[in-house]
Amino acid sequence: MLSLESITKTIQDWLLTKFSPQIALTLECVIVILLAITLFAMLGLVLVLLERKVAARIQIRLGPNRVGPGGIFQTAADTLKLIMKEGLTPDSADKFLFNLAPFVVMMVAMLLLAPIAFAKNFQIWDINIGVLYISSVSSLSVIGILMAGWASNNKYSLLGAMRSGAQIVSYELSAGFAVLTIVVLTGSLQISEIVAAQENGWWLFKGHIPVIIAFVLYIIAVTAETNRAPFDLAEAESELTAGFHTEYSGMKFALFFLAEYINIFIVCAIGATLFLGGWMPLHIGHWESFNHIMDYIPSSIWFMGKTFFLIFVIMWFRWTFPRLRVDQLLNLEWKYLLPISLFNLLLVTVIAIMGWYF
Amino acid sequence: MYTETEIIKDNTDLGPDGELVVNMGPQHPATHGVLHLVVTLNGETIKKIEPHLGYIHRSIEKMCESLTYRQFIYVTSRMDYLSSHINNTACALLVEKGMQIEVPERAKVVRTILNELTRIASHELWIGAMAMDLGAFTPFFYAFREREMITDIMEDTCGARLTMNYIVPGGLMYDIHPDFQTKVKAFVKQFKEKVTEYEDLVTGNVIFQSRTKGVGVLTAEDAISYGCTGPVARASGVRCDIRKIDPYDAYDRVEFDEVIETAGDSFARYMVRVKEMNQSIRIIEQLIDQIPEGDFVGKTKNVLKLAKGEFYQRVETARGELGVYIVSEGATTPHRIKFRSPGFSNLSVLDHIAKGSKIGDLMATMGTLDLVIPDIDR
Amino acid sequence: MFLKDYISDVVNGVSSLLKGMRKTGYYFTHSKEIITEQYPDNRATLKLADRFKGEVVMPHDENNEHTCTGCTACELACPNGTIKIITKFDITPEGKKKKAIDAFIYRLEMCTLCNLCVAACPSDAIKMAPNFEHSVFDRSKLTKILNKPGSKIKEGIE
Amino acid sequence: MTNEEIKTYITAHASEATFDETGEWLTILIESNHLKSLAAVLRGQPMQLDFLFCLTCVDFKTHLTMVYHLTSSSNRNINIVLKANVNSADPIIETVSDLWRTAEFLEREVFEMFGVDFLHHPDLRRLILEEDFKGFPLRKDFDDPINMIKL
Repeated sequence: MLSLESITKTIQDWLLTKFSPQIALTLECVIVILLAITLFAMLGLVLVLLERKVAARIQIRLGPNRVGPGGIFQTAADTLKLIMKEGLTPDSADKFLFNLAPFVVMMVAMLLLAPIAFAKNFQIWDINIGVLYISSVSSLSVIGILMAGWASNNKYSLLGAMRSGAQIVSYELSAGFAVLTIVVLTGSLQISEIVAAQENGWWLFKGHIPVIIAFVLYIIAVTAETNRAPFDLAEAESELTAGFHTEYSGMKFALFFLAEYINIFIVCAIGATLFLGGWMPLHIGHWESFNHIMDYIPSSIWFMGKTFFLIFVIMWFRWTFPRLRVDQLLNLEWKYLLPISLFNLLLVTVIAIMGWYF
Repeated sequence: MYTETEIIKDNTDLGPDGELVVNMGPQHPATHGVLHLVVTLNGETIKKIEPHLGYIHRSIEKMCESLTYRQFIYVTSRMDYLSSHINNTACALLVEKGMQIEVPERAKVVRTILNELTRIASHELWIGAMAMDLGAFTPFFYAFREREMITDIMEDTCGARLTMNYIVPGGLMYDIHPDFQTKVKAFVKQFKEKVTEYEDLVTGNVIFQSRTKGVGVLTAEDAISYGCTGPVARASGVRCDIRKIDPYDAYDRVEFDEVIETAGDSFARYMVRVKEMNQSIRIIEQLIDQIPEGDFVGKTKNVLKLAKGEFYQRVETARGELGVYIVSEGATTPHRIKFRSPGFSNLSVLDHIAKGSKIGDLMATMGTLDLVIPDIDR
Repeated sequence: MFLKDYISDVVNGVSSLLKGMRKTGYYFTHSKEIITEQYPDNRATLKLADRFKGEVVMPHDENNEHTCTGCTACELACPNGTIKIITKFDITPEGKKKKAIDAFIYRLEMCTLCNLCVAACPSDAIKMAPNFEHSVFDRSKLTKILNKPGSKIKEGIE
Repeated sequence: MTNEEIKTYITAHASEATFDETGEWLTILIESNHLKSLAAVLRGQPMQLDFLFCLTCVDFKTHLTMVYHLTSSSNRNINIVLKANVNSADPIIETVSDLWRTAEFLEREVFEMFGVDFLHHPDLRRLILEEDFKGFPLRKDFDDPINMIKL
């Protein structure tokens, strides 16, 4: 069967036969970079369209339906428009930081792509501290946002950036604790091992209630971390007009926009990997024939399906809930999510030590 | 004439004590129109709010001085455009009072129904816009779906969707549409089914409650002193419904409750409006089958002239008490006309109740004050 | 006691959120609830209310006759000077002079569609039409002459 | 309280007040320099007219008249119109914004539209008009150069 694994293997073998190992590695890097950028562009287009369609359906509207069949080229047209627009830089802005900020945000999003297992044996970098790498790199995105808010020299931007700083720093904690529960259960930080540990069942099902709680906490925390409604205080449209990216236009704005959606994809991919078994097919106990059918579905489709399901849930949140206030946001984290996740981690540790999970 | 804190010309300027001074509006997503608030902030906390008005001031009062008593009514539709029927009713009632014009029963009942439909439409729009201010986008569309039915009814009967100019001194401009009653009944039925959706999405939502409860508290004394009327004052426990105090049209023959809440916070104001919609439905249900046959407009002279003197008429719009004060010199045009608009007084209380709260609270407070800027500016 | 409140807070909060999600989820899965009207596409089936006040028109019958006597009642009734009537004197077959309209000038860009002119008209010569697509490239095109060229007043209208 | 009782009560406190009952509501006319003291009497016990629901000014060409519509929140059936004439050339009157807070904004509006100067007003600035606007728009002698109807 033609799987992603065999394609990569063929390419690598071919490269090694033609070139010396160093050059082959370099070429592989180039291919990976190109693929990553393509994936980014594609994801941006698809996710923005998806968001608009989901929003429209929830709001009893049709959504984009003019450009292309069912409006599928709408986001491509929008991108074209954004590329052609002039990227203004305000006079009194700190020009260097102002122009750097979108790229910082974008780079952080790109870095996070490295350890994600898209399919069976299809991973850019199977680093042995994968989870640690993710949680440390993802907290860097706040620097880009703060940079943008500060450099814009706009009060709304500044307020948005400050809110974002407080928010991301706080929610990093409970996201980290939620991730830790899986690390405790698996006993490894490596993504491939975490996935492998879920061969006979996803952690969400194997790990009893504590893992379900951790999953819910994770979803809430990453919604906050990606600045999505109901935690979109950094850009709170009705309060701060557009928050930290008020002054951005054209492609620089598009980069922020893209980074937001890439970040959603990444956190959902990580959520799918940790809690829903990554590319692992759905296996139920001893239903051998059922498990066998499930194995026929390619692993990349499993992975994407799970990720997009989580993305949909996050979008569902956005179009249902009102926004929290900034102090309530921090209250939620420090008075509810953090104590619960601490207690939950303790519980999971007990379960892991006693071996009570399936 | 301005002090230096008011209009911050350079964006990097700070207030006198180093506070952040933010110009909120005239183009801002949450000010719904061209309200300009100069907000002095200490971090996220509001220290002072100064409204700057006049961006949509058309000087309706001056315009009316050169319009006849038939003509000036159409301008008032453009004041509080969400309750244009009620504005028109106020003017028509004043002219009728000044000239002792007998209004047929049919016209009175139809006016009452239309006024209540307008009130529901206004509150529907408000509920959507208010939820949007707080970051929930979806209720807006659900609210507009029901509001659309009302505007359809208005379009059928009055020929316009927003600025109707259907009510004239003496009654109505023309008779109601033959489908009017069935359409209103269909609306009442659908509204009753769908109103629970707001409960699920907005009222019961824990985030919405925590955003509005205890936010922007207005005491009864302050509400009276600041001249607040309508749902804003009723949420603070002040009885001020003109429909009860000084019944006009057919309000004296229908049963309805004046909705009173005592908390005085944003959530109370929200609840007052939601409950008021149900009371409006109650009024409509009582009247819709009781529209008497007969003329829709009373006998009026061709040229309307008010006697020399002063006339005051108040009605309850969706936002509060609208007063029309006319000084007549006996001519065909008013000598001086003053509209006491509810929004103006309700806005004046904003600084008082939003001081010390967060920016997010300002949106909740401003949203529940239900400001319509043309009504404030006139 | 504190713990009990805390837990009930969490449970109530989450359940209220789930309630809202159920509602939006219902609409997400029920496409028949969509209310969008695709305006330029549904032009053929779009039916406006017959009373809709879109613009003032002057109906002419098949003989190119209207009923406007040029009494200027509408011009007086108009609150913002939208209507201007220019009259002329026709010579009737009997040799008498008769007042008739030369041009009924209607400036749509100033009109507030208040219906006062229609109400004031003693001979029902003008009415409101449910036309709403008024956009033109030049403002001067909004100034219209309502009586058609060569039209005349119907017999028997004074 | 009937109109007669109100009249005797007010005459006891402000002997120079005159009354006019031709309109819908009882109208009290008072000299502008006595307005504040009478307003304070009406605001206090036992009248308790704590709700100023309309404050405006009327230009009668010869003079300006300040008009205050008062009522009581506990008994909305008592409605009193308080009037005070001020001269057009130099209109000065005492503020009532310390008795009714709503007057603060309404007086600012009257200030810019009629040019009435309110003494002891806490914050008498323009609210609606631009800084450099000349004239008082709602006065009868004000003529707007751009008048759509007259064009």
